[in-house]
Amino acid sequence: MKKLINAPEDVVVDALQGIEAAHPDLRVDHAHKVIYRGDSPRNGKVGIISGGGSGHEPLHGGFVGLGMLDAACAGEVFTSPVPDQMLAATKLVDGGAGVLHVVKNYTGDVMNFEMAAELAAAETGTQVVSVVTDDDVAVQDSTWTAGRRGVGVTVLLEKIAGAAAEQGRSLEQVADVARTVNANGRSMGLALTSCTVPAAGKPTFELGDDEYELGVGIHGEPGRERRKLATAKEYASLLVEPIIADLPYAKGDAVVCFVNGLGGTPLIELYVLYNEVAKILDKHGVQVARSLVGSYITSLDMAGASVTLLRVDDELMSLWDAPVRTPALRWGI
Amino acid sequence: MKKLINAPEDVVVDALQGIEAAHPDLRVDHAHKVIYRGDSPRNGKVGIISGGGSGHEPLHGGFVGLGMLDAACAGEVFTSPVPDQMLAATKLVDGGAGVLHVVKNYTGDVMNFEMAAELAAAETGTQVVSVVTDDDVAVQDSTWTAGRRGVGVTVLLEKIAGAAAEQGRSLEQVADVARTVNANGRSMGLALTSCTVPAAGKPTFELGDDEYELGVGIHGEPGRERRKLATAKEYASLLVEPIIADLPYAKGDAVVCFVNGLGGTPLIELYVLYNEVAKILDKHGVQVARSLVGSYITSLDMAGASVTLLRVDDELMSLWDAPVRTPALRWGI
Amino acid sequence: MSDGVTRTDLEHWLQVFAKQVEDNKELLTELDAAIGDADHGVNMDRGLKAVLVALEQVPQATPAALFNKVGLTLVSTVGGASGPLYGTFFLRFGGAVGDEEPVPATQFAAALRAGLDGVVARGKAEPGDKTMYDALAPAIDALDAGLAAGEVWADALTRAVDAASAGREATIEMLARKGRASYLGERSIGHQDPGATSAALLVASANEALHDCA
Amino acid sequence: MSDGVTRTDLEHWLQVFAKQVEDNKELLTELDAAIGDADHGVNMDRGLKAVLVALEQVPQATPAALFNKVGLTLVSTVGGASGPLYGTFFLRFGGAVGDEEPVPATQFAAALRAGLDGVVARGKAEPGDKTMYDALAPAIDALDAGLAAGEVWADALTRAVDAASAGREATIEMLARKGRASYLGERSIGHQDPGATSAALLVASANEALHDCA
Ligand SMILES: Nc1ncnc2c1ncn2[C@@H]1O[C@H](COP(=O)(O)OP(=O)(O)O)[C@@H](O)[C@H]1O
Ligand SMILES: Nc1ncnc2c1ncn2[C@@H]1O[C@H](COP(=O)(O)OP(=O)(O)O)[C@@H](O)[C@H]1O
Ligand SMILES: [Mg+2]
Ligand SMILES: [Mg+2]
Ligand SMILES: [Mg+2]
Ligand SMILES: [Mg+2]
Repeated sequence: MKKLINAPEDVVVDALQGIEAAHPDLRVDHAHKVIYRGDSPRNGKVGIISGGGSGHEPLHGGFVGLGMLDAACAGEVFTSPVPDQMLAATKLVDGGAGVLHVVKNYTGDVMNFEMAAELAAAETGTQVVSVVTDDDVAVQDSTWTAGRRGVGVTVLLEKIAGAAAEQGRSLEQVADVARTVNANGRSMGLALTSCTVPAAGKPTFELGDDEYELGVGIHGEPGRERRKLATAKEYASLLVEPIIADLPYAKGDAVVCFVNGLGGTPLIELYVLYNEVAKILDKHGVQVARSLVGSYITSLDMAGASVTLLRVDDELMSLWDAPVRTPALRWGI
Repeated sequence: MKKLINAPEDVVVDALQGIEAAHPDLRVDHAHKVIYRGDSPRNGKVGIISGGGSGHEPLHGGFVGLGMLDAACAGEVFTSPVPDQMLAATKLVDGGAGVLHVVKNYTGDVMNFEMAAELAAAETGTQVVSVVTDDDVAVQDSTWTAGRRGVGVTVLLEKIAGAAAEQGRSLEQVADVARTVNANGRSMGLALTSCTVPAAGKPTFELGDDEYELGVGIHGEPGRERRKLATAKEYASLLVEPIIADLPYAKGDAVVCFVNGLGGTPLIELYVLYNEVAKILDKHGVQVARSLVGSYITSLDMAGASVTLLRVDDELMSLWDAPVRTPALRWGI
Repeated sequence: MSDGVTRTDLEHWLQVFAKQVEDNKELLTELDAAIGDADHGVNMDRGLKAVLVALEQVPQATPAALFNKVGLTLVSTVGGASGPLYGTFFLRFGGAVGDEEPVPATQFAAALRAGLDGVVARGKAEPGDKTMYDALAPAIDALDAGLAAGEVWADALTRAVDAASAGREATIEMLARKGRASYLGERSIGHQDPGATSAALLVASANEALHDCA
Repeated sequence: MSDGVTRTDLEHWLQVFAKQVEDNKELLTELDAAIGDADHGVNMDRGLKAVLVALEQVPQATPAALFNKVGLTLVSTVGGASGPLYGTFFLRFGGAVGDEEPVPATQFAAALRAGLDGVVARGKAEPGDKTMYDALAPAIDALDAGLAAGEVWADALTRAVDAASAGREATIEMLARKGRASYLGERSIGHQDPGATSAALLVASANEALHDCA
């Protein structure tokens, strides 16, 4: 296993120290593995926290800062954080206006955040609302199963809800914005290679030299199907068409188009893919209002990419454009 | 070869289209493969262009924008662009105050930029000054050889010189700032895996499962030596100590500390490495004034990282902090 | 043969479970790699190592307090899906096991049932969803049935182990409808569920540690 | 046997060179992978393909104009180190070859020498630096020596080919002091220089195309 780490069991602890050292605006509660804004809590502002397994950086810690998250809880690699962490984060950012929990839809995350919310209600009486993201169209949507995974939309939601909270909106309003984002966003990804979980020491799944996995999850969960390698044009089509058909996105819709690298794929390839994605959207008459190209929600060293579309109106767009100052997303300030 | 591309020969063309589609502030001269600011030329402002082989994204195209580069020339993958490209870029950004060429020290880049400057002088009379970056301490410095490679410092130089130009300084002043940055910056990198050049279709070099290459170049040029895999702590030491000894950086020096991923290494590992780098600097009494952690000068899909230190005074630091708005670096605006 | 499960026995059960999880860490992780995210072994091992440490901190605890501590420790250290589920299992087990020791066989069985109900309350699993439930539930059913039929404790426990193993094996052919494996749909068929595998270890370690207790 | 190199011969030379580079594209790239950045074959092939296209655009050009076009084309399409170097080689060659055809043998040789001087002016290579110079220079020396000694053109050309090959082989043991391979220091020893290899092809293709020309 080739990684710039000390020991598998220290990866998260070491990375948190690195984040703290690199970003003076942020603080880290090492006991609880919580990254939070140095100016927390902000009086009267709705706090927004998120969290999940590590290995998806910059998600979530890299999105802590003005106009986005107030705190992020880092679980072990690919393992949901535990309720104590979310409870600690909730307390740290509680400015009296309530706290929004942004939860990606995985059984573990949902249950751990749920327990944290129960604890927060019991211990401090903090008002907590949870919004769950479940945007991955690779997974069949069904109330009989765990439902769709939360992936790329999470990034966009954290930005947009963060802007709403920064404007001083109420917890219910911020949660509404967050739900609107989730309802209007869809994603799908593919993997050219597996990732390697440090503690496992070897690739999570085997993939032939001439194969890729379509519809992969950000934890290396197998996807819809395994196929023979193709071109960026074909990859784009296999990702975008199901997304468009799912919501569905219609001619004239304005979207944020987010082409995301999974950790081991360099930017030049993301631009090649973005180009193909943009052509398909153009063909459908879907208008790209804003774009984001880069590795923002990753799966360790996995090579591959995902596409996320978010339908936006003027309101969402102005929240998207609002100032943000975090390690991974920054503009307007 | 697993890449999100259409065909090896189309990578650069396709990526340029993607960049153009994703970034409305930028324009692309496709015939010359030049990315430039939509508001070029800026009257009375010194133009700054750079360029080099593709495969190092976001360098250089991702650094085009307010407060940084005016234009970037994209060569074929790992191959210096040709003089026609730099000539075209020079003309596009010439606002009457002269044009700075930022050149990484590789024989091909130096010669092609040299020919471009000759052509610019002959054809348009534009005043061109070239500044060459040569910060890679992995290479022995000698006037008998091609000299040191230009690597990480190039990113910092483009930011800082870009700020100086944005302030309206003269060509000589901007070039002076650029030379100061190069003189005060040093870098070194290591590769855990080779990169794969699309046209070659297979890894540039072979590396055992238990080996890494210390002192590697950003084109997969072999480094100082091949060693057995170690820990992030040891990697940090093997990168930072030679850098510190080389300038040398002294107790009390303030630096920009830049930990850079080579394309296939995810952010979590860069933070682990940053943490170890910061500890070593602390031990030496070198003070981190600013930090930058991410993949900014890459080598296609190579796994690995480089460390760059730049000694800064108040002047350089305020130029570093000045507003910048490019696809890959943005703050203050 | 004694007349109930003592505190020492209960601790022994947890120690054996911790050991079995440690020994099967790779297996659990590999099963999870196939239909999940390759962390179940690591998760459980981390949690049970923390439980062993926690046990030393509460030398005087009653059975109820002991399992409350175990549950909280698992909730606080495992994470993922299995953390809240096993955590809730032991919290509810502790709530039902009482403060007295030794714990009579029937009360021990009732505590297991309470734990299982907790798992269902937390995770909403139904029979055949291909989860830890599918190993735990048949085992507890078997134990209850055995005790109800007047079998001796050791025999009833052995039945429970067999039922857990059979339940674990049965997950192979199931189509996952809960947890991460559910994303796979049809492709989850043919793989043994990691949580059912660790749950079978929990039952097997009860048998190993408590066989001669009650 | 004719009395000089015609325009058709000159074009033929470039065509043969383009063909040889195409045939050796992988070899050149592999040599460059070992001590450089794995693009020399691709670079040269791209450039020479462009040259073939360019040739068709200047059907009436004099030898001087022809090679000026070739040089500019290489400068504009190859990039890297070899682009300016081969480009300058042909630009200078064109500057010395004159407007008349057929080109007499001695003038052809003088043009090669001018090209070589251009390579040195541009790249500052010295003998033994492990570059294209180390194949080109011995070849041109040999050609000059042969012609000076009164050898027939074909024999002098054959000598040049042998000298280029020997020069190319000699680069194996050299320590690189120019170009990308210089970063390797001692570790560059033992590897054949890609640029010297393509330069030997240039000489070999001259022999193949022009053997019976002058
Ligand atoms: N809703 C649920 N109810 C009961 N058990 C579940 C549920 N979801 C998942 N599980 C169990 O959890 C196991 C996976 O645990 P683990 O790998 O530790 O968590 P994660 O899936 O979060 O990585 C599955 O094999 C399954 O037995
Ligand atoms: N300064 C120089 N003078 C002469 N030849 C050189 C010089 N530098 C490099 N070369 C030649 O160029 C070759 C490499 O060309 P190429 O791979 O196309 O360019 P790059 O090194 O820019 O990738 C080397 O093998 C060497 O023969
Ligand atoms: Mg997990
Ligand atoms: Mg090159
Ligand atoms: Mg798991
Ligand atoms: Mg090369």
